[in-house]
Parts: sequence; C-alpha cells; structure tokens
Amino acid sequence: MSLIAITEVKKRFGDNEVLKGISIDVAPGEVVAIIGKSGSGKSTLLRCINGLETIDEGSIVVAGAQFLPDEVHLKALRLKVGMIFQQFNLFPHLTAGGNVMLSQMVVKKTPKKDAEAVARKMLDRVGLAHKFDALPDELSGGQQQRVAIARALAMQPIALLCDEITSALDPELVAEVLAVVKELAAEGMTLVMVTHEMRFARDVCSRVVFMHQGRVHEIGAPEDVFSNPRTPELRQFLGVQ
Amino acid sequence: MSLIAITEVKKRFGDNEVLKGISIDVAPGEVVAIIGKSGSGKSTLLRCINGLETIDEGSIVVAGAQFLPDEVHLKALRLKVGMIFQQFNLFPHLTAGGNVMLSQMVVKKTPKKDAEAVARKMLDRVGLAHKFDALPDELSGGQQQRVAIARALAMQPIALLCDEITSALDPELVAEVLAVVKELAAEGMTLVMVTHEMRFARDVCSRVVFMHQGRVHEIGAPEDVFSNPRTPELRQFLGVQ
Amino acid sequence: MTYQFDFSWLIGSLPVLLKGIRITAQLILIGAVFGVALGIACAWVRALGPKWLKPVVATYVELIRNTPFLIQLFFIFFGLPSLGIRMSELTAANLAMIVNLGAYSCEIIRAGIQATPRGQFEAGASLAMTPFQAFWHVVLVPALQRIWPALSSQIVIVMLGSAVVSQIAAEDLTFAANFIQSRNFRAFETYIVSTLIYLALAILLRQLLAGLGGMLFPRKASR
Amino acid sequence: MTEFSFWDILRNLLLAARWTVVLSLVSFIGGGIVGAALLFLRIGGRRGMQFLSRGYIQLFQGTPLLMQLFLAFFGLGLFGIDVPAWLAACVALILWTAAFLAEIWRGCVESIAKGQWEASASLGMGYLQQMRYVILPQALKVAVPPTVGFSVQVVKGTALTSIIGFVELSKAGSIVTNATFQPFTVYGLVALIYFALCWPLSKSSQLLERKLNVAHRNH
Amino acid sequence: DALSDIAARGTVRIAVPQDFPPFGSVGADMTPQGYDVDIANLIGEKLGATVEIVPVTSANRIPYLQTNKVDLVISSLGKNPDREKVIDFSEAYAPFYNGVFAPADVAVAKAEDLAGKTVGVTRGAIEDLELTKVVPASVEIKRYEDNNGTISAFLSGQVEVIATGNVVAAAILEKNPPKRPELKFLIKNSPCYIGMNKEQPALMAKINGIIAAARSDGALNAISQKWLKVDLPAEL
Ligand SMILES: Nc1ncnc2c1ncn2[C@@H]1O[C@H](COP(=O)(O)OP(=O)(O)OP(=O)(O)O)[C@@H](O)[C@H]1O
Ligand SMILES: Nc1ncnc2c1ncn2[C@@H]1O[C@H](COP(=O)(O)OP(=O)(O)OP(=O)(O)O)[C@@H](O)[C@H]1O
Ligand SMILES: [Mg+2]
Ligand SMILES: [Mg+2]
Repeated sequence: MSLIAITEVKKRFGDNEVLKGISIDVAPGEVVAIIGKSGSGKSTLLRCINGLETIDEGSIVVAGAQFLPDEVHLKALRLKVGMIFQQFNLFPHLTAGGNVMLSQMVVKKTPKKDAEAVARKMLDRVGLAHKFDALPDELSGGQQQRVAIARALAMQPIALLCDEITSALDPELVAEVLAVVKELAAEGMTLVMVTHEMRFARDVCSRVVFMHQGRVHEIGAPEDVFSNPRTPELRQFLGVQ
Repeated sequence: MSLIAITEVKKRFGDNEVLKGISIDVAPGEVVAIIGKSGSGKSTLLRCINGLETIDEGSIVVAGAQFLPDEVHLKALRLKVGMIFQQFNLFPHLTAGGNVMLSQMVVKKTPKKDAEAVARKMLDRVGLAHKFDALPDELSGGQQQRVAIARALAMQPIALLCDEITSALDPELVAEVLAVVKELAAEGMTLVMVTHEMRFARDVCSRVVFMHQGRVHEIGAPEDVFSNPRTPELRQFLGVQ
Repeated sequence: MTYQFDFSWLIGSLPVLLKGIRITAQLILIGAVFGVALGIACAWVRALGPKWLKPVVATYVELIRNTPFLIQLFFIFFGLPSLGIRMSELTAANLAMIVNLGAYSCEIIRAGIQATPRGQFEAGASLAMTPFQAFWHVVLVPALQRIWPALSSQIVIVMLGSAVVSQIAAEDLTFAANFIQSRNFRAFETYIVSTLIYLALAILLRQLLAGLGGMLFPRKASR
Repeated sequence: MTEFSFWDILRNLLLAARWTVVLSLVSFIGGGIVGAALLFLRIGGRRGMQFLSRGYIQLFQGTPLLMQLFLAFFGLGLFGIDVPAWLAACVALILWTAAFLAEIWRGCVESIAKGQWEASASLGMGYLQQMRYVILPQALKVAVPPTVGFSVQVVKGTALTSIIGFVELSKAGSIVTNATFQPFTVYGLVALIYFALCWPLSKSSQLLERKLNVAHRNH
Repeated sequence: DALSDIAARGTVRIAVPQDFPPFGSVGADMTPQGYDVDIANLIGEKLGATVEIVPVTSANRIPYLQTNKVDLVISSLGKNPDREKVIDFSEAYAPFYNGVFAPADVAVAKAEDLAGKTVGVTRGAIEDLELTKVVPASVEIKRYEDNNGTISAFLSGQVEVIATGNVVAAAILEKNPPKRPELKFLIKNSPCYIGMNKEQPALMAKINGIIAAARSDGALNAISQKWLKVDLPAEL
C-alpha cells in the first residue's frame, strides 16, 4: 500500500495552471527525487502535499487519511509529514535546541524535559549535539540546514519533504547535509525531495520523477531515467544530446 | 616602471590584522588576478589601493604619486584608479546615462554635452548604447555591471580595480560581463581583479596572486600557479590533490 | 534682567515632587505594559484575526492616531460619564495612555510582522502549529526584536505626552509643578526643575527599555 | 449672558482651527529648515558639532513639549526678551519639530546602502558632492512618508500651545465649553476637526510608503 | 517705571480670565466679556490708553505679569501673604465670596461635613488655598487646571462637591445645567484685587485712584449690577 497517494492533483494560481494533473504513489521507505526546470511546479507540488497550498482538484492521501483543508486535518497531516525548506527557516530567536524543542512542546504538549531529551538526540543524529545552545546566526548554512532536519525529525514524521535543501548552501557545505539525508534514507525514512544534485539523486533515490510544465513527464528508476531519457525535454534538461 | 607599487602594506581592523605585509608591483597594461579563500583579505587590499580604507603601515604608490589620506590626494588617486564592485552600486535614481555622466560633471566639471557624448561612447563600448535612458531597476544584473564598468571608464582611469564583479550575477549573465573585461584587457587597460572565475583568470590574466591569511602566498604567471601550485594551501584551494 | 532666581522652595516641595514622579512613573509603567499588550492583540487582528474585527481595529487605530491625546483624555474623563461610565482621574489617565499607546504600538508591531519572512510562518505551519501558535511562538518575538527601538521611542513619547493628564487633576509630575508654582509663584524655577526631572526620567526609561530588550531578545552573533 | 447656537460653536471652532493650521505650517516649514541644518551637523559636522546636535536632539526629544512651550514663553521673557504668545509658540514648536525631523532624516540617510558612498567616493566625489548628488536624492525619497507622517504629530502638538494662552483649536474648545457647558458636543467637534486635518496626512503618508515600497520591490 | 511706559506706549496690557464667568468668558463671537473685562476697559479709559486684552488662566496669570507681558492682572485675583511677597495688590475692585457647592441632595453644612468626600477646585485659585487650610485631612481635593476643568468635572459627576465663587456658581445655574450647584457654606470673603509688579508706586497710586473714583461715581456699582446682579457690598 502506498504511504503518499497523489491522484490527479491540479493547482491554479489565478489563470496560471501550475499543476496539471499529477499522480504519484510513494511506498513506505521509498526515496523519491523530483527534478525539473525552474517553474515546472516542483515546489508547488511539495507545498500541496504539506497543505501549505490548497489543491483545486484531485486528492492527496497520506497514510490512509485524506487531506482536507481544515485545522484539525491539517494538523494531523503535518504531524505525519515533515518539511524542510531551501532557506532553512530556523527561528532566529531560539537556539538550535530551542528550535527543535519548540514544536514538540507547543503542538504535542511534550513536557520540557522530554522535549529537550528528544532535541539532544535529534541534534546528535545530525552531528550537532555540541551546538545545542548556539543561535542560528552563529551556525554555518550547512549546520543550520541540519538543525532544520533535526527539527522536522523531532516530530517523528513518517515522511519528509525536502525542497532543494542544498541550493542555498556554499558548495563545500552541501556534502554534510546530503550525508545526513543519505543516512536517513538508509534508516528507512520515506523521502520526497526536489533536488538539483543529479549525482545524489542517482545514488540514493529509488525513483526519479521528472516534472515538466506542471506534469509528470517521466518517472522511473534512476538508472532508467538518467541513462535512457526517453523524451527530448528530459534529454535537454540532463544536457545529453 | 610599475604603475601600482604596493610595498609592505599592513592593515588592521581592531586586533585583527587582515593584511600582514603585502608587496605587489603592477606594470602598465598588466592584468592581475587575485585569488584566495574567503576572508583572506582580497577585498581589503583592493579597497586600500582605492583609498576606501586607510593603511596602517607600508606604502601604495600609483603612477609615481604616494597615497595620502587627505581629500586632495584621495581625489587625485581616485581619478587615476577606478573601482567596480560586486554589488554594482549603480545610483538607483539616475538612468544608465546619468550614472555615467554624473561624476564627470561633478568631479571634472565637464560640460553636460561633452559628458553625455562620453557617456554614450562608454555605454556603446560595453554594448549598452541602447540603454542610455533605462533606470538601473530596469536592467539585468549583467547589464547593471556593464553600466558600472562604463561609469568607471568615463573617468578615464589608468587602472581599474574589480572586486568579484561577477559573483552577484546569475550564471548565464557572467559571460557578458567577462567579455567586456576581456576586451578592456586586450585594449591594454591595467586591471587588478579579485575573481573566483579560475578559467577566466587563466585565460586572460598576465599574473595571478594567491592570497592566504593576509599574505601573498604565491604569485606568478597563470600557467605556473594553476598547473604547478607549490604550497599545500594553494593546492587545497584549487582542489587538486 | 531683574529677576532673582530662588530655589529655596525646593526642599519644602520635595514630597509633592516625589509624589508627582511616583504617579508619572506608575502611569507609564501601567500604560506601557497594557498598551503594548493591546498593541500586540490589535496587530494580531490586523495580520491574522477574524475578518469582521479588522475594520474595527483599523478605525480605532486611525481615530487615535489622528486626534490629540489631550482631546482623548477629555473624552474619557468628561465625556464617558454622560454614558454612565465614570472613573477616577488616575484610571482615566491610565486608560487614555493605554488606548493611545495601543494604537501606535499596533502599527509599529504590524510593520515588524510584515517584515518577517513568509518562510518563518510556513516553517511553523509545517511543524503542525496552528496559525495562532505560529504567530505567538515564531513570528512575534523576532518581530518585536526588529521594532524594539521604535517601540521604545514611542513609549518615551507617551511618557512625555502624559504631562497633560494634570488637566484632569491626575497628580502627576506636571500637576506637582503647577501645584507648587500656584503656591509659591516661582513658575520658572519650578518648570526648569520639572523639565530636568522629565529629561532624567526619559533617559532612564530609554536605558531601562534597552536593558529589557537585551534581556528579552537573544543577541545576534556578530559577523 | 450670550447663548451659543450649534453654528456659533462650530463657527468659532473653525475660526480657531485656522490658527492651528497656520501654526502647523510655520512649525513644519521652520522645523524642516532647522532640522536640515541639524542633520548636516549631526552626520557630517565636526566632533563638537555632532555632540552638540546630539545633545539638542536628546533635550528636545526627552522633555515634554508642554514644558518647552512654557519655558520658551516665560523663560525668554525673563531674559528681557518680550515675545508675544504666537512667536513663542512658533519658536518652541519649530525647535521641537526640528529635533524630530533631524532624527527621522538621519535614519533615512543611514538607510542608504554603504555601497553608494563607496561607489561615489571611488569616482572621486567629495563629501558634499556625494551628499548633494548621490545620497540626498535617494534619502529624500525614503524620507517623504515618515516626514508626512510626522506632520500629524506637529498638528497635534499645536494643541499644547494653549498653555501659553494661544487660542487655537483646543483652547477655543475649552473656552467654548466653558461658555456653553456642552463638553460632549464641543470636544466631539474639536476631535472631528483634528481628525479632518490629520487623517489626510496620515493616509497620504501610508499611500506614499506603499508606492515607494512597490517601486523598491521591482528589482 | 510702568506708568510712564504705559503712557509712552499709549496702550495698557491687561490680563483677564477667559474661563471664569461672570468675571471673564467669551461671547458668541469669541470676544472677551465680563466683570473683569469691563474693569479693564474702565481703567484703560481713565489712563487714557488703549486697552490690550490678554486672556489668561489662573495657572499662568502671574508669570504673565512677572515677565512683563502684561502691565496689570485683572483676573479675579485674591490676596494672601504669600502672593504679596511676589507681586503688589491694589484696592479691592470686586466682591468675591467663595464657598462650597453641591447638588441639593448632598448633606454638607460646614467644613467638617466634607470628611471623606471629594471636592473639586481650580488649582491655584484662592478657594484652593483656603479650602486646603480648613478641611479635615480625610477630604480629597481634586485640583483642576482651570475653571473649565472644575466645572466640567462637576457637571459630568466626576466630583460631587466643588469650591468656587458664589457668582461663578450662579453663572452655572443660569444655564440650567443637569446638576445644580447649591451653596452649602461660605469659605471666605476674599475680594478681588488688581495685581501689578512690585515697586511701582506711581502706577499703584494711579490705579487706586481710579478705583476710588469709580466707587464714588457709581461706575463700579453699575458693573456689579450688570454682571453680578447685586449692588456693590458696603465693605468694599
Ligand atoms: N503563490 C504563488 N502565486 C502565484 N504564482 C505562483 C505562486 N507560487 C508559485 N507560482 C507560480 O507557479 C509556477 C511554479 O512554481 P514552483 O515554485 O512550483 O516551481 P519550481 O519547479 O519549484 O521552480 P524552482 O526550481 O525555480 O524552485 C511558477 O510559474 C510560479 O510563478
Ligand atoms: N570594515 C571591517 N571591519 C572589521 N573587519 C573587517 C572589515 N572589513 C573586512 N574585515 C575583516 O577582514 C577580513 C578580510 O576580509 P575581506 O573582505 O578582505 O576578505 P575577502 O578575501 O575579500 O573575502 P571574500 O572572498 O569573502 O570577499 C575578514 O576577516 C573580515 O571579517
Ligand atoms: Mg522551487
Ligand atoms: Mg571580498
């Protein structure tokens, strides 16, 4: 059974139809890479899965529960699916530890002590146990992004959505973030990630989705997609003649 | 005889000695690339040459005239040496033409008509004759940077300092700016440029300076520096083992 | 100049002055705490609150910002009783200050909220927070930090503006000054002294607010 | 004793509002000129001048306008300078307005990116040239909304000149109240007239701000 | 000196109240009118000088005089030793009985009855100074900036009891207010004097002469009749 079932999803911004009927099923433990040109709708798709945008048609079912845009359903959905952003979006007024603790305490009403224990564990998992008391400003971009991952993990989601999480990083910092993601994948976390790191997508992902103009243009195992692009659009995108 | 003679220059910000005794001679018509890690003092060096920072020790002599930090000497220095910045720093309230005309009229008291003629010539030289009346806001980053070059050229400097002038540009716009610089070099302009474009440095420059921790760590012809890095620091910086 | 300055009255008038200082301090303390709280509530309404409340808050803010504090004070003290709402002059002064600061701080805080990157709000949402939780825990503190200097200035301005509450017999520092000079006729000396006290209070208040800001908000790492 | 009709009240208040308007205009224009001078001293002057202008701003922003008015009127008189109420009101309001405008404008000048100073310096311009041709034209644009916004404070500040016997709108309000015993009507009208004077100013300040922000976001 | 200054100038500047009917208030065209205004005009006439009327409040009338912004204060000014240290007073020119007023249903007959009550007065007025002396400590005195504040506070019910002049209360009554101030007891008979700067014997003599003449030729009585509706009391 699929963990995330996306069926014929359409999304318009005014007259601009950004998603033109997307269907993807993600099985538990799968790591799906979404690739495509700028403006093809990748971010919009992830945002719809997380309920940050409402969809106009189609359905999104996560772990058997249909997504509806009211507060109770949204909360339930977001407890299941975590999201990590390109711009990290750490809370600047809280320490790394505070960032990881906040939503546990506020949303799940976890007692402070337990939340702190979880936070320490999660920061350790991303290799930042020693930065518990550092403010975001005192961290490098790579470290900030790893804190953001720890923050999402602390909510114990069953899947993680990652939107170009290394694009805002200096080249030398990309590796440390990807290493963490790779480990998560190895541990069996379900991941849907928009990425420009083709190498990484090929090595780590179980499936690759190529989006083009609001549609799933090609989908398949990474070997197939990267070695045998069938459409001229994908070929052009990958830069192979 | 050297056009720019930098001798044992030291510069401190508080306790932080950023330049620890720099000596470089630049001959007329030379194109010098300065490379090095972030924080190694490259920008600070350029800013000292242009008198935007005062130096603590050593001397900087441009075209035979010693640099002293009073307004008369500063003005004389800056008439000889133009500077172009990473962030373009165009004057947003003036058109492209106005940007190129302003300093001629204000500093050199050139009559408006002559200044306009020079401005048109310079904008033409950077391929933007048709953008004379455009405001900076209406130009792409690459175009803005080319206007900045035209603006500096309009003062008829004997040398140009360029501080990472392509770093703030989207990749597709880098080429158009570098093309202009290449042409300037071919025409015999003396250039000192901080750059991350190794390929460009290798192709266009006559000498490459590798700065490390406030010192000139290696200096030489591009072939030598890039093909035969002698120090481990340069090797690491260039990413060769 | 024939006028002879005479500050001998100062000793005898000290209790009156001290009481005036106490009342002024008390007014600004209560005014600032509740005024800023009201401002936060209004800013929330304008940013995220229910639709029907927005025009109400907008009208309130515009009315207050475009009429003199003195007139607002007269309305509360002399006007409201005709609707059967009666209060002591101190309560009226406090209320007027809260209402006044509430409107100004609403606008200031709203500007701080608007400058918050959208991503902050979305990060909160994606961690399953409700809009209110995201506002309260994620958006508010950085927004307050951003506008703290502006808010501090406004609080000082309201403190100085409170000089007019003496008009409704609230016994603040200006009242003390007027009271003393109505007895000793040493108007200039009295006003110079009270002006200096106001200056000291303003400087002190600014320092206090700066200190409070340092306590409330994490220091940015210097880069 | 004379009876006041509603129209008498309104007419008298409106007549007094003329003085509020005149006083506001004079304070604002005068304050602008003095404020500009202060601004130059504050950011470009010599050390001593910077210190003085900072002290000035501290003093006028740190004491109630009420006290300033009183001291300007009676204090100057003490030194044998005979100032009529309208002059004292203008002087105090101008000095007070100048202190605030200088601070507002300083913020605007400082909001201009450092790169603008550096670019113009590297083109050989001197301090005054940079100010005149590069910084001020940009700062002026940024300064328009907060300046218009502050004009509202000036209009409201004129209410306090009643303390030195200047009969403007507020004072007329209390006088008329005392002759009619209708505080609710009179103060209601007074508030309305102030609102009618101030609201267009606040509103245009907001609109200008929005317009300039949009222009900023274009790039 | 002040008298020759006035003569040289040709105008005499006189401070009058603007918020204190019937001594000084405004007509429908905002011109000052009242007992004090008529006295000011009378004095101007006798001095042979144009009168420049300067409206003041009880809070600022003395500073006006001290800074030479006015030559005379005719502003229902009461005399007491403290004040006499700072300025000089002429002969009395108007009667003034100040008392304690309240609506009919408030039971007060003497100062002691005020215990525990709140009384409104105008700060710095003579009734403020006198009341402060005579009432028990448990009385709360609310001191308003000007008469306007005191009267508004009474009419809006912010205070139940006020201390003011009998004629002031009468003027209020005349307007049929929602609350009717009735005399409970008199505090003091404190006639009004004209205030002027110290050490001006020539001016003082001149003013006293004018007052004496007005008293004898009935001019003063006429003003009293006009604004107070009674004859000038004998003790004046
Ligand atoms: N909130 C919005 N309102 C209007 N249009 C939007 C909005 N968000 C996205 N769009 C439009 O939707 C289209 C797809 O945007 P989206 O961000 O999903 O693309 P993307 O594939 O993530 O691109 P990129 O690689 O640049 O991030 C674009 O044309 C964009 O302009
Ligand atoms: N105005 C300043 N005040 C204090 N320290 C400064 C200042 N400008 C630069 N520095 C410090 O000087 C050092 C060198 O900075 P500089 O900008 O010259 O480096 P750079 O080589 O140009 O780096 P990048 O490649 O990042 O531009 C850095 O450590 C920086 O923090
Ligand atoms: Mg995207
Ligand atoms: Mg640099």
